[in-house]
Amino acid sequence: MPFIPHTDTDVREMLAAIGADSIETLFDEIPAALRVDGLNAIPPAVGEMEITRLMEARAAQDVMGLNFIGAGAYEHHIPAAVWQIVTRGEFYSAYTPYQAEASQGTLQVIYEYQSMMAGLTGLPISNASLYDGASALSEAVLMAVRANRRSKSQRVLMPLTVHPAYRSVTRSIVASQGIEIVDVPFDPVTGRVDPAALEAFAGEDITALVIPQPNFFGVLEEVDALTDWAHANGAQAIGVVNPVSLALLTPPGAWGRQGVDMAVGDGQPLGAPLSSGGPYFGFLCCRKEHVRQMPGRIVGRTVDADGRPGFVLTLQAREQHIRRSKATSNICTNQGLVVTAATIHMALLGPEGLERVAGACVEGCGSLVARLRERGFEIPFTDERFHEFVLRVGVDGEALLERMAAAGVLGGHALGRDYPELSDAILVCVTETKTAADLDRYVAVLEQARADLAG
Amino acid sequence: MPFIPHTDTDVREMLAAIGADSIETLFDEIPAALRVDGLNAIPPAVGEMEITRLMEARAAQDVMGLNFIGAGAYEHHIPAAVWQIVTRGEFYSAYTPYQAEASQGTLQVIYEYQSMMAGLTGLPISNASLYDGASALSEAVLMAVRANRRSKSQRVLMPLTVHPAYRSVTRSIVASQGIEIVDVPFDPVTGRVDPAALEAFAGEDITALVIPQPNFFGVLEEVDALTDWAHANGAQAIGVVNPVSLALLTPPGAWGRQGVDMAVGDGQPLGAPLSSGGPYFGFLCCRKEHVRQMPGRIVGRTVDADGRPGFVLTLQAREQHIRRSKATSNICTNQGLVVTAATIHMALLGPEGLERVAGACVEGCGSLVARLRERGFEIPFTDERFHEFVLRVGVDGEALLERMAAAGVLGGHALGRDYPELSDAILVCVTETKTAADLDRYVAVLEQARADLAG
Amino acid sequence: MLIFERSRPGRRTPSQAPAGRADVAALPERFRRRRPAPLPEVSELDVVRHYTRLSQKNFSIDTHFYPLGSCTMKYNPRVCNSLAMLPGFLRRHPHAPESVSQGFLSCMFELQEMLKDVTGMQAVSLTPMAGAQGEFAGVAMIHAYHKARGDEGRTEILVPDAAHGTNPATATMCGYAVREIPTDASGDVDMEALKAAVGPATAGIMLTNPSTLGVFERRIHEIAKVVHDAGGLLYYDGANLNAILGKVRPGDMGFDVIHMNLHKTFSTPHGGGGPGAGAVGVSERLKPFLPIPVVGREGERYRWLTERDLPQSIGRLSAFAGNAGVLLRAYVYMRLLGREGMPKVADYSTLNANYVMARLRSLGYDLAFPERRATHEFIVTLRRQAKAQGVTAMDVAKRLLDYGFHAPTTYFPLLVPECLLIEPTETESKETLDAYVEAMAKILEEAAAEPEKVKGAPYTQPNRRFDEVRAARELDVAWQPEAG
Amino acid sequence: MLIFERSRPGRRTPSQAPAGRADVAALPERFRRRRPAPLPEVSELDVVRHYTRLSQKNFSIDTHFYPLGSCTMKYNPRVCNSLAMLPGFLRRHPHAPESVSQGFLSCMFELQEMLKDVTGMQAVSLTPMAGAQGEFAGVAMIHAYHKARGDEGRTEILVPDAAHGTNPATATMCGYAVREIPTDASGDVDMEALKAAVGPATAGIMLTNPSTLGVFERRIHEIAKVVHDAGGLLYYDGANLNAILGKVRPGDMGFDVIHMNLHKTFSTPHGGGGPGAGAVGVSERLKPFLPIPVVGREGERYRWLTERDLPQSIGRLSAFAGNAGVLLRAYVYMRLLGREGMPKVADYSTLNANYVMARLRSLGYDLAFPERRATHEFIVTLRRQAKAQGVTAMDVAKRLLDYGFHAPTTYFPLLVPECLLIEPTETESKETLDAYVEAMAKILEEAAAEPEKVKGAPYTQPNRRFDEVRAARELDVAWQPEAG
Repeated sequence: MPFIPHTDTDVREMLAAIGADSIETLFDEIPAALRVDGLNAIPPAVGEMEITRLMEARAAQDVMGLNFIGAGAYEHHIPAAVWQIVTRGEFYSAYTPYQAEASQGTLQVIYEYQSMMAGLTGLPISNASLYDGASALSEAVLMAVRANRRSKSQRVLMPLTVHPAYRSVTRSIVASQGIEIVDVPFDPVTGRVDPAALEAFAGEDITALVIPQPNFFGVLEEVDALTDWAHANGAQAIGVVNPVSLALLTPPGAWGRQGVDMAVGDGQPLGAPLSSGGPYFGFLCCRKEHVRQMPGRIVGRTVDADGRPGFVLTLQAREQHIRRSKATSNICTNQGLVVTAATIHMALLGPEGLERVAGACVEGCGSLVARLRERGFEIPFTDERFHEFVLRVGVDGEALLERMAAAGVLGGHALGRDYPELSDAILVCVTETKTAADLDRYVAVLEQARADLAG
Repeated sequence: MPFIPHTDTDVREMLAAIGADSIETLFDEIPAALRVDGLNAIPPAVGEMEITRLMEARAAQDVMGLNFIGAGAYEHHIPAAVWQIVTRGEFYSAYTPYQAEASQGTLQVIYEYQSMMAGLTGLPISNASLYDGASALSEAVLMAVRANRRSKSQRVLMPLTVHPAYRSVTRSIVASQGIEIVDVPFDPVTGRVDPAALEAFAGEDITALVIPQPNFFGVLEEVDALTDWAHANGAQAIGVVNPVSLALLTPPGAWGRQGVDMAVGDGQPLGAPLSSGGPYFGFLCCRKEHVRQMPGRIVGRTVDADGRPGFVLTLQAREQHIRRSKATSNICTNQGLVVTAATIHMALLGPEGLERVAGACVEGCGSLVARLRERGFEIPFTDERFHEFVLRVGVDGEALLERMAAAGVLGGHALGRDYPELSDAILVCVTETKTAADLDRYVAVLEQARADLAG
Repeated sequence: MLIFERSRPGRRTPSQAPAGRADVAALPERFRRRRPAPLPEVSELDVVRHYTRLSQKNFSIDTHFYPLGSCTMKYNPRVCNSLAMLPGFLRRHPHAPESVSQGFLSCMFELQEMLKDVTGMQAVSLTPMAGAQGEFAGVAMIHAYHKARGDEGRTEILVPDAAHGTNPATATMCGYAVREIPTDASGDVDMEALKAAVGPATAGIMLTNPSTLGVFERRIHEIAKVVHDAGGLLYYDGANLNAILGKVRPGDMGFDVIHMNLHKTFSTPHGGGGPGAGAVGVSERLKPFLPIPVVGREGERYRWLTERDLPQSIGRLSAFAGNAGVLLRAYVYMRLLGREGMPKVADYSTLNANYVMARLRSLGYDLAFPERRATHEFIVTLRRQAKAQGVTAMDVAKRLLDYGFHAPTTYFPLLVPECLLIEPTETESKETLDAYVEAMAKILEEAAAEPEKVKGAPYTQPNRRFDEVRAARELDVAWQPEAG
Repeated sequence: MLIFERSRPGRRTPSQAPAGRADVAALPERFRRRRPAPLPEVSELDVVRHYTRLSQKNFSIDTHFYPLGSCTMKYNPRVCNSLAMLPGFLRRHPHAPESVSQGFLSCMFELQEMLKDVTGMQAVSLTPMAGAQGEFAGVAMIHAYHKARGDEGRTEILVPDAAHGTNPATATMCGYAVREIPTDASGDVDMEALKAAVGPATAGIMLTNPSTLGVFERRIHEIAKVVHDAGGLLYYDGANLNAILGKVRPGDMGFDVIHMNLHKTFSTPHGGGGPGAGAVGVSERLKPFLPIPVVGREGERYRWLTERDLPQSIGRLSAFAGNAGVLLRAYVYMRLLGREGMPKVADYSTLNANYVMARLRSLGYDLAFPERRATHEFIVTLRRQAKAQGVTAMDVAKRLLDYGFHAPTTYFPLLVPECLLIEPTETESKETLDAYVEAMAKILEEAAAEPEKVKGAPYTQPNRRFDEVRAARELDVAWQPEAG
């Protein structure tokens, strides 16, 4: 009985206090017919030593090579201090800070997190985080529908340059609520939202426009124009951003003449390891007037009975505990621990550190593009990008990547499934973690793999 | 300037407060001729990301195979909780508890450690730890010389069944103090201290006898007889023990008619990883009457001004801060962090858990011996042992081990350097970490390696 | 003090960022931020010290007894953390080819199998990232099921009034109208009301069993029959699964779909509010609708099942595959407990709850359901004390902090006035429970003798009671550079 | 509460030990323990909670400013910990063949090279496990050197009276008589006394520079000449190396042998009292005597050098190769600082010390050496306050705890009455130093206005001042099962 402290004496004394003969008696309200016999698919208990050996063997199976995959999850250096502090029991094993007086650690961290995200996005309000970037986008769409009272259509324009999984999650989540998600194609030359296609919607009742920056192809969108277009057409503007890029790029709160209404994204690049896809966290920031439409937890600063400042969960009247079926969302957790990591990560890097990281990404990416062009590879779309690019490889993307993986290089993400017209292309990411030698190796392994496939 | 927080403004303001023009001015008392130009052998600074990549690559070079080496450092399961707690900043980055009121965490841990070691060894007094088992033996020898006032000879009997490195360290440390370390041979049949050889010293002025249990060959010595012999001959008895074995074996405090005077050993098996040989810790326990001869720190329980119990460093009058050249030893550190690990480790395992570990070692070792006997290998010495045994391999031990290592099995420790007569033998250790399949693999790799060498 | 207030212009942590400033001339000016982001400028020691000290201001399982009802605050084994953070797992990109992902995928597959077994369901998807997302997935599958059958007239979800607030919120998100079912005096669902409510509009019912009232719904079989007969499906909210783990299975009770809170029952950390994991299990008929991705096995090889394999899936709920690191922790925990350990969780969590209940009752505390067994939790009501001395459930909760115990859940479920929902969990020892009961005894005495003392609590925490109204009214949710 | 007091017979942590009881019938009864070892019987949660809460009772660098003179309590970079604990290093058996040890050995070799460079010595051995063992190694090498030359009449080691207590203790352990050399009024070694003391009996001198008085020994070159001329060698105690790192090198000052406290200068953790590491460096003539093992390089391959390679070695000081894990941490730290970072350590630790010294002086605190520069530390003396108000250095130290600062070193060096030896280190910010100065200002006011308050401190810690006499007299150094 791992983790159960009871001795036989304890059990005897406790049953006596209860006035029951056996533990089994305590289950006497459960109909006997329902009782389960045994669990056959669950293996017998193993000790910590055995499970450690097993998991180490499994983890060793998955040791990756040099990684150039991005596509929504980015490899960055994470300072050692981050997770050593995050996994302290006081953060790791605490619950949601319902008793504020006994949870000032968690609450202040979230307040600081909200402040940092507000600073990065240039918007005054941040919630305490959502599940991930994709679900944050879904919630932002729902929020836009609630917030844009003048729009009746519940039509949301979704460029195809938004991460395919984000689009797909948004559809799953808003599906039953009568919201229409309308694709907006991209310009095959620039890789940006096609301005003409967008202009076709001008004058229609549009609830919101989603604006990715950088977009899924790594390309920088003309966000000022897109934001102004949305507002000119009575639509809310929802920015989808990479938080590391914001150290260098215009914050969505400053796009166009008045900035976006909401900005969302995945916080993973801020201190969360790749970890097979999670846990990450979604951030959601907005203008002040939308705060009461915001889903999820929010921490506010206030004072206590002695007038000393401190932090509490606030605006809980929006939440499902109280509003039940009228809540802004059913969400009640945030990704607290990962947010703690992000807060510590941002504090460690500071504005200049984060800007250097972003800059190294831009430079490294440009550097690989240049190497590949030199070797005759075709890189479609504009060169105005952050740290990812689409690379035409002339052969099937998935097959090429399998070959490269066998040579110890994870060469990128195949685009064929989501963009059939790009099935001979891959999406390649370069972050600050890659050295010049890594880039050289990339080119060598890529050329060899392509030659093998061609030959 | 990693880890230096000063901004230019800070420096300006601080220099102004000091009344100095520049930081350089603050060094004006150092003769200019002595000033160094530059450090050429130290590489330029690297970032955390770069050093992480470098160290990971180096650590990956050293990934060991299945380990059957013991010889003083033993592979055991260490509960994950141990080092996650030990590396909490409050333990990790604290100093020696000189301000007791602000160091009750460290002090109570050490008190608990002392209590556990006293319990394991069956002796009432433990210090707060020494550097390692070998240096603990050296200190025990010095202590015996101080404590045994009736003996004038300063002759200490040291069986050749004591770990060779412990013997060698003891010689290094006591060399300049006129203490004579006298070898006692072992019986080539049993692998134990040769009773006849020992008896030859009967009646002489012997200051102390060192008694290993288990001895370096893994063999159990006749500790009751040896302890009684020492006392009968006016010598102090110093036990050298493996702490894990003590969960199962008679504690040195109960050897013979009156128990040993001191017991020492290496605490590594209690929660310290192999870690290339350190940091481990040495423990030193003794009878009450010897406490003022004890080197190293000791924590005592007392009360504070309000009568509340708490812990302080005590008996500091023995130490070098105060006694200077008359101190019991020059030692002023203990291995606090590793002791913290050991304390948590012992608390987690408890008496039954530690006994199960020791039992699994005994059983596993016997099991491998049986397998090897079946395959015709010669295992010299008595079968009364703990978890190590000497194996005759019929070829050069070092060469064989190199072969086995290449096949992913670290097959043991070659004995030829320390025992030329055993140059075709190796010392093999089996702990609870080895499964039946591991033992089978051992036999297979051993036989193949031997065949390769022979063929 | 905020980290921003420790900031000084120009302070840096040079080891943590690339050494030089990169050449970003390629980046056109029109995309560039004009002022640096207003992040704090601090040293590495500043950061370590600031957050280490902040952490010490938290209660947590690792430091305190935390009997928060409905939250299952049990010990989070440390090994689950270290194994989930092995480099092979931590560095695995979610899009890494399956050829270099077999270790991770095998764990996920086996976790699915174990969860199926322990819940009695036929298939499991691990992708929901929290209980509420699991609920969403469950109700969305019910929706998809009816739709696939062309059974379009079902517009209502029945929800007992004792349910978690997420249940009705979820039903709404899925486009359903919510119909509340009352609870009878003994804490079970009011069967007559249920029978009156079901009908052709019934898409399903959402039920927690044991319910949030801390009691087992005894007529669950009858409820299942009533709802199924009306063509509705049964949704099981797994919040209280800990109480019955390995003893009764939702699948055997007749549920069609269930979400599990792995961060409760399977002891992944709560992390100050997340991340959790809300895996869903389904009966045979809902299998085609499971959210993707799911891990499948073909021979010795594991692979992701996606829209190609499950074309009727309700779709994707996260950008990748859910909270993978949390799932790994749950996997390790389940393997450590093993098949024999599962029912022990229910046994001892139930024993602990009934013990504390018996002792509090004998101290004079009023129970919400004095005639019922406690499950893994139970409810105390302070209605009498609130009337007599003005000492509320909140006051008792705050005073407990002074005695070194986290408060139970307060004011939930909404049905019971001035309630404390107390869940001790199976990992707490009798000594801890006794100490807790002793504190409750003292507070009861204080409430009678010096009620103002209780009403003014806490006194020993970093802060006294907060002005929550001001927090909501004078909203301050982000530090302002100007104000700093 | 002690962990033993939480123990209950039969309580266990089943995940942590082998599942079954082994068959140990092969083990004869005469070797077997009769009663189980009196270790605590507790659950895993008990352990985690007990030690987590205990840890919170400590001051530490990660939580507090810790200006403990002579101890160099600077920030211990977290990355040094995680990289030293990489599985490849952690699991490496010390006797692993060199073929599977090249990663570790290359780090050790490079660490030796870096330490040579930064100290100006010709060879380094990393094996001593603490400063005191490094001292021992150093003096033992001096002993071996004279002996190897047949220069047997040298029986004395000179030690300035300001030296660390370990210096004379070490000299004694190595069989030498200790001869104390007085300090002059300005804090330097009294040259006349030194000249009078040296002679044919002089084996060497042990010196710390900067000295424990917080000042740089200005006539070090002359001292070296006097001792060398007399045939003695110079031993450098590296306790204060942080003050001059990369600015002046002991080798260039004329020292023959030096120990370094890697846990001070190179920021490996102090760990509540250890483990440390006390590497030794030597000049050319002492090379043959270095303690073994040392790491050597042959081409691209690293290997251990042992008695075969160094037959004149003073021998082995540890069973294996010293505190390897500590050495790895120091290696990482040195690489992070790099060649340009070394002198910055001296620059900013000196700046911080001089700043605090200037500010305390202006508050009215008396300096031990008001005419001297502070090095990385300096001495305040409370002699005046002790006489006037009865407020001692100990009182100020305890009162500082109430203000959230660890106390400086007290009553060391013994030469200065009522002294506080204050070492702020380079990793503390001006804001922290200012807050510390402010606390010192308040204490000075309190000492004048309400001295009893200062004498009664601390008030905010888990305990008030302890009865140390009772601790030594009624010795209680281990929990007794009977008493539990």
